[in-house]
Amino acid sequence: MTGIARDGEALKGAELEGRLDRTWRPAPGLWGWLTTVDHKDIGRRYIYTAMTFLILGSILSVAMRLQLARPESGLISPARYNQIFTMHGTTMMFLFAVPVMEAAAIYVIPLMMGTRNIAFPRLNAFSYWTYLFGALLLWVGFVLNVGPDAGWFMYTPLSGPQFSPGKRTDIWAQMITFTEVAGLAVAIELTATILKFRAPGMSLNRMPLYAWAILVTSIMIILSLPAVALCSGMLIADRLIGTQFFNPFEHGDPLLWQHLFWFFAHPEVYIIFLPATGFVSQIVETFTGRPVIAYPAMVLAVVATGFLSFGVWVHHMFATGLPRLGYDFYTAATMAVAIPASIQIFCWIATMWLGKPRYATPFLYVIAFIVTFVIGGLSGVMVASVPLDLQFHDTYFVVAHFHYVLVGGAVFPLLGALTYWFPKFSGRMLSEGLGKLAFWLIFLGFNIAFFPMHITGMLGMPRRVYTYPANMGWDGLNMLSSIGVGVIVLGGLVFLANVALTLRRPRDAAPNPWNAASLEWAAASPPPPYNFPHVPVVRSATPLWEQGPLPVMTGLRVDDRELLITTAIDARPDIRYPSPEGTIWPLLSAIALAALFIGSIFTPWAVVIGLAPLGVAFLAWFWPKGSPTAEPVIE
Amino acid sequence: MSSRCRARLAALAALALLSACDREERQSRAQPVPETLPTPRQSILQPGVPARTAADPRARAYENNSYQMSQGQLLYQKMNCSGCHAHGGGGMGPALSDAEWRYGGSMEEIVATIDQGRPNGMPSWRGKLTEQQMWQLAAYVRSLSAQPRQDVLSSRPDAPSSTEPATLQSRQPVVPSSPAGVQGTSR
Amino acid sequence: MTGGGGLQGEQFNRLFTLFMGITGFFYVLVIVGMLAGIAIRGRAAGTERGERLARTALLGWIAAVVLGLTVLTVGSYASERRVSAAIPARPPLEVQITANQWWWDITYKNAVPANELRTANELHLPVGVPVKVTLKSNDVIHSFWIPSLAGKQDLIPGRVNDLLLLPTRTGQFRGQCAEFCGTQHAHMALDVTVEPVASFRRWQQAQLAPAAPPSTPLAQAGHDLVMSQQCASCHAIAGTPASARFGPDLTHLASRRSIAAGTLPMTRGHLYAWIADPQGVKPGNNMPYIGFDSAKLHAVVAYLQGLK
Amino acid sequence: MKKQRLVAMLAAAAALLVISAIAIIVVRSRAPQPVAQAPLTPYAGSSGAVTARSVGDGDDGQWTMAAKNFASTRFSTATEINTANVSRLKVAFTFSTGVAKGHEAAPLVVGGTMYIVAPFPNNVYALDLTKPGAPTKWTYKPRPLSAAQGVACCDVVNRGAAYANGRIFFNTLDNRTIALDAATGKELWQTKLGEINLGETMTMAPLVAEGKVIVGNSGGELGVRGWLAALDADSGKIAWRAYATGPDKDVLIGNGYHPFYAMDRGRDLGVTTWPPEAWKQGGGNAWGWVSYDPKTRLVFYGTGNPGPWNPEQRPGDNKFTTGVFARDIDTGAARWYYQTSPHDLFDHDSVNEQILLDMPVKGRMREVMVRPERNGYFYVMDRGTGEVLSATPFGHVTAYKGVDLKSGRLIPNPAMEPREGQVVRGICPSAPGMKDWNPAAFSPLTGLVYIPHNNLCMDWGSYEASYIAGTPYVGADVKYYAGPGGNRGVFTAWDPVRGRPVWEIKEDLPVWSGALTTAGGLVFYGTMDGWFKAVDQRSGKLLWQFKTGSGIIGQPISYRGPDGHQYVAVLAGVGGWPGAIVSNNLNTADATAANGWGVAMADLPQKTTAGGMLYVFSLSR
Repeated sequence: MTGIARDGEALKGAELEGRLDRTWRPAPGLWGWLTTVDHKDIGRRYIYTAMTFLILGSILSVAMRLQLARPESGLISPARYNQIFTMHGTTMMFLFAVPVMEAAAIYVIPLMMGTRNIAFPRLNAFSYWTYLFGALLLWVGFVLNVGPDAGWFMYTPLSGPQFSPGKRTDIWAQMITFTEVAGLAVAIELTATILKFRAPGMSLNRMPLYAWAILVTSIMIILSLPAVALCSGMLIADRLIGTQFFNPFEHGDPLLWQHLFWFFAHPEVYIIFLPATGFVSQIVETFTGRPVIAYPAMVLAVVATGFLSFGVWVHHMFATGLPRLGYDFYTAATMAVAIPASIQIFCWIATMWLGKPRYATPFLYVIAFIVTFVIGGLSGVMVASVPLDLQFHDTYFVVAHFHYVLVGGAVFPLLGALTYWFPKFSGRMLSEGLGKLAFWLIFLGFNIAFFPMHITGMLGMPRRVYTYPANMGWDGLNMLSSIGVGVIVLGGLVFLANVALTLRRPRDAAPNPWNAASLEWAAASPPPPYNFPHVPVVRSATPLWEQGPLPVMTGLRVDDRELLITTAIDARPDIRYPSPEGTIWPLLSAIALAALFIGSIFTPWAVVIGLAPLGVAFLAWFWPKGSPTAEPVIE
Repeated sequence: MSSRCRARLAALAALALLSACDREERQSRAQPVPETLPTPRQSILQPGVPARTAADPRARAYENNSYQMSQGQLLYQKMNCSGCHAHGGGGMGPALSDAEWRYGGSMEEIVATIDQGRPNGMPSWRGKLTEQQMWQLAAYVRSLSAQPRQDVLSSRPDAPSSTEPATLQSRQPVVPSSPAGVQGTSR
Repeated sequence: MTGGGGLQGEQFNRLFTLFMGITGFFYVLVIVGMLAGIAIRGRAAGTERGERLARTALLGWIAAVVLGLTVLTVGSYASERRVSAAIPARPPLEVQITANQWWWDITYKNAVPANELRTANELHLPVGVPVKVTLKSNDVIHSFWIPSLAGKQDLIPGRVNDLLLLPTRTGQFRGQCAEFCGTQHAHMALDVTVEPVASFRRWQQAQLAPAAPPSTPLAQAGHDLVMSQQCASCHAIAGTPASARFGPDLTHLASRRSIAAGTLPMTRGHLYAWIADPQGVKPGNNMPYIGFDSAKLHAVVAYLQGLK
Repeated sequence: MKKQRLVAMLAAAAALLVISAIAIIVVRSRAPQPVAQAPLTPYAGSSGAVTARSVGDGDDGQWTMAAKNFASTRFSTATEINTANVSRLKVAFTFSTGVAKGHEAAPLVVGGTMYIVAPFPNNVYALDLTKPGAPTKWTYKPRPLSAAQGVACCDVVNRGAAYANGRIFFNTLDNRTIALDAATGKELWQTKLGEINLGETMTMAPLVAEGKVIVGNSGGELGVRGWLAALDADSGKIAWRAYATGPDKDVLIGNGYHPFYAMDRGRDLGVTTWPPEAWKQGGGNAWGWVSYDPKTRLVFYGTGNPGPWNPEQRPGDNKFTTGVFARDIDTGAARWYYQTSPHDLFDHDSVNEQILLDMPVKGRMREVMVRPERNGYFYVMDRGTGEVLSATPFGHVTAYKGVDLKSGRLIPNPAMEPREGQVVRGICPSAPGMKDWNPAAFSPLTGLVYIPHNNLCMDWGSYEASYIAGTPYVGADVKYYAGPGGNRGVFTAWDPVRGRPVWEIKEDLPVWSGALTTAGGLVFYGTMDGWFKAVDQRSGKLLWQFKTGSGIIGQPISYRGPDGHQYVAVLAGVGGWPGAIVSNNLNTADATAANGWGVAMADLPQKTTAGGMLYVFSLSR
């Protein structure tokens, strides 16, 4: 075995780190930037991009609130407003919320699992580029006045060829295809990473709750995205080549779209929400100084939520005239979702009781999460009831409801998590003062903006209107909502300023500044390209709170990229597995794919012609390199 | 190049792009051109000679705008055009989806035909449709014979398809049968 | 709260109160529990007893949540069943509503077809009489919703839905499209009048009559314009040659409360505004700019105002 | 036995020859009247039905009205051309009309002159049969308005003229009825009866009886209110006009109105069975055939489809569309009415010919009319009362479940009822019906009715139609295609007494021509690809066929020429509703072209070309 260097007693400390750094560091300069397959680089990039779309989506919401601040306002034309609200929903759901949750996981999960890179790192790079091109397609289209304008839910036949002429909807539908490819790729990587790349000893019952949340989320993505892939594909076929999937005359069915879309889009809400519960669990654990109680109940709650989320999509369709017995089932199923959610809420609160809470900014976000998310959850219970939903459906009550669920339930934990992991990302601690100021502005602004919407909705104001008549009792409440959005924007600016100011300071964060228990805090802040000099070994659910130094395992190659694969349940060392080098082919493949997808908006022949460059790029990417295959662990 | 200069250039490029992409705009008001028809009111048609009418700037604007074309599609059905011309195949009126144009196939000529009517039965729609509607219709009529840019067209309306019926029975040639079993002529 | 004008509205109010009570209770429980947990810092921290207590409490909590949800689910079912039990499946009055981008086409069905009444954008209902609203769409999906009467039902092309209503209180209400239906979704409203049976019958009789003939020379000129110009290509006026169905029926236009599906109140000035510049008032709608000069505009408005 | 029969027939033929020779002489001096004759001797195995005895079979020398006689039998008593010698049939002469549209007319032959009405522009030609090659005697050009072509729903056809008292009566596409002097072609009078700007046209062949010219209008696809009018044959003044919709006084319903079924009774049904005002655009046009019974002085005719096609726009029975009227010829007052398709769902007009027969029904001879109806049922009705004696499908029907003889109502199949916004598939028969206008013929020799008809099904998608005067008012996109078996046309010999087919010939294309029966035991018909065929009345055996220059949709006739020999004549010239694919040069890529014929007729342009030509045949000598 000459020429093969492995870490161990003979090779440790600075020399090991130097050699590992040479092996794992991406190529320097622009080339390295384009070819990197490091999960941290890609995760960071993903987060930046997704946060950029959060900002863009928020700008759109400001535009909408300006228009809606006064009745019969002529600020924005209806055609433009319809584009704006469509872009807001689409950007927030497809370009921000789901990607950012995946992005955080791409960054954190390999660290938390104690491994050196994510599974399928080239696929990971490919996924990012695909996501980026899809997002750019949508936004360039919007800037060029070909933004979609039929709502982010794109109900047929409004989105069909007759009522949405031009390429607006095609751009939307192809953007979906891009994000589907990206999302499925990440879900597969994360599932594989969590199941096979865990540190030795991290059996499933010692896995952090965040990892559980991501595992369930990833499986949900794998199960639900094909539904939207199917329906957006059918929509494109209807629009481009004149198929009749959604033409009611030819026995196509507009409701088919709704079934397929919501079969994806309802789980999507949980795809956004479950990682957020993972954030909350990690933050609660760290800032109460004890593990979340009733670990099995928490895990079961996460799994149950994932499971139930596939049985509730029809509650978006209570007004479509489906059979009443079916409605009863979906009412019951939707009500049942409240049970696992309430279990999690209880466990977090009980953990606060049993622990010693510290009021750092991340913890404040958790408190805000509980205060707001529970409102959203309970209004969700209301809209599960058919008689109540038939009054609330498509009104501002529902707007309030899902913003409480998605902002309260996902964005607040996300902001908390960003603050929490910021030292890990950047090696610097965010300012607590500015952080708390931003928190209070966002929290108060959010409630000022969205709580009145419950009332406007109950007063009869429908959603998705570009304006509304005066004297309906909606004027003042709408003005209040608009003011609230202004306050949120202020808070957002403070948050950004905090980040900007912090990034100007030198790196000073310790590896584990919050005294957290999970493995990512065992790596340096920010982590080196190889994450850990030695593979850590885990003996409990809170490895960093154990006495003594973190036990490690040695024997991985340092002269070549090698990972340790462990068994799926008990995480016993199984095989050593080569991890690929950086390469340009994922980027080139993504470019070829983008050319195919974008070309297909204009002519179906693009699908045929575009296959050739894509095939070449894939061939180059997958060409066997003759590198050593996985070998079993000998020790 | 100074950064300011670069920014200006970028802004210019962006403006150029923006102006190029109005063809999906839902322009509910008519084009900002005086609303006059492109041809003299009396017909200048001559048998066998394609009528040359003055080019109208609106022709391209309407033909390249997918919204205007879809409004034309709506009017085509609502104004009963499809009653005579079917979905381009024709019936009481001539086919519109072939390459033959009795009275000219340019946007301007089609608008003139809609406006003035034609002697063999095409009624005059002057005063029944606005000029904007005639332009929209003309754009759609031209799309029936796939003349405008393909990316402006819609693939199909939400209507009964005009393609071959799904329930079409066998298309095998049928030989006339005679119950006595005799085929052909007895000469 | 705008519900309460009809049976569903009353049921809605009752059910909503139940939901508010139970969900409010749980919300207070959560918030108080959390604040207490924060305020009473680490009182039970680290003790075995605390852990055991918490696990027991978790079971109690689950039981309470399940109980609460069960009450709500059953309450919800019961409310629905009560509504369906109170309204016969084939009520005496049937109204067919066909949605178009962006207006409502309304037909009161009748066993004698000659007594079928067709109007647009204004719905009159007799109080205390169950009504079956049959819902169809000519283009995209719309949703029929009168907040005060509660209940919402989509109008889906290719399908026929229905909604049973029982108005219990007289009054004037506003209905509107609740499903995003394109450019002018915001301006697709429906004026609803719930009135005593007698006055409903009077309204019905008046609406069944053909349009009033023009009474002044100016109105006569307007009538001639409406019949000979673009108007008659899209609209129907009973008793005149205008019989097209692309736009709303105008037979008793002036008797309605608003113009263009609730966009403008029905006044002389608004009629001028609407006909002179429909795309300025309701951009993107299908009513074209005709370009009447002021004399013609006067005449047309004079005629339309006579269509009581 | 055989010999005896031959002798008898020869004797009869000789007698007929003498009679007709006398008739010809008479004709030259004064107008011929249908002569009631003793019925011919039927074949053994005849169904037992005979031509209405109050009308009789008429003479064989001439052809004075499109349907040959008031009973509409289209039976020529001439026997020179028969099953034995028909194979020697050769072209005697031809004549081009110079029009490339559909030629649906029957030529008329009176006193050695043949009269032809061509399609738009409706020129009338008189051909002198006494001279070799039949040169033109005179030509009359009515010069109808060009715009009329734009409102003719199904090609600019004309179904023929009528002759009486030395006059030729015919209709122009632009709604004029014109009377010409048969001898000189001089116009005697013309009466304008309708308005093309409202979509109205006239295509039907008039019927002249008792000094009245009976005419009706077309335009059911344009929301034209239908009517039947009687004009004074001498002056052209309108004697009466009976509308198909509206109040009773417009429909000429009074005290004498006694419909057989309760569903057709009531006050102002022409108003109350329609949504408000809809009857004004309600259709019900009498564009088809009229029969007349001199004994009861009743005119029989059917009314067309209600407008628009989309049935959901016109809830109610839509009286008095798609039904049969019996009216008093003097006053127009309705005697009875029977609605074949109440609340018509599929454009199943009721305008087809009524053949007046006397035939045994349940062992009793009854005076009946038989109607091979567009909706697929062969109706046998008592022509005195309007009672339906039987209604039997004569092809593949999925659209209906039958006719309830108790209430008289046609029972629609709920699965096939059109719904706005959704295509209904597999409706048989299609909108052109099991049989369209193209008339059947009756042979008293066999007692059978020979029906040229379709075997078509359709997909139907309806949507709300908007009425704009002078434009189509349909509200449905339809597509036709061949029914079971794949053949689009059928030629059926139908036994009206037993209610079953005796034989049928499957034709690839729809059979859109009329039929002709002769006493020679033959039945003639043409196909849309231009074959003119003679088959044996008893067996359906094809005995002779000839390929004409264009598809045949006209009505064949037979006459005895001035030379004493029998001739058979037919106009070739493809067109009409399905043939418009060729005559209007339509694009068959669109299945809905020509209101649904696009794909169904996609092969027609390869099989025939347009062009109007008269073909006259006689035995080669």
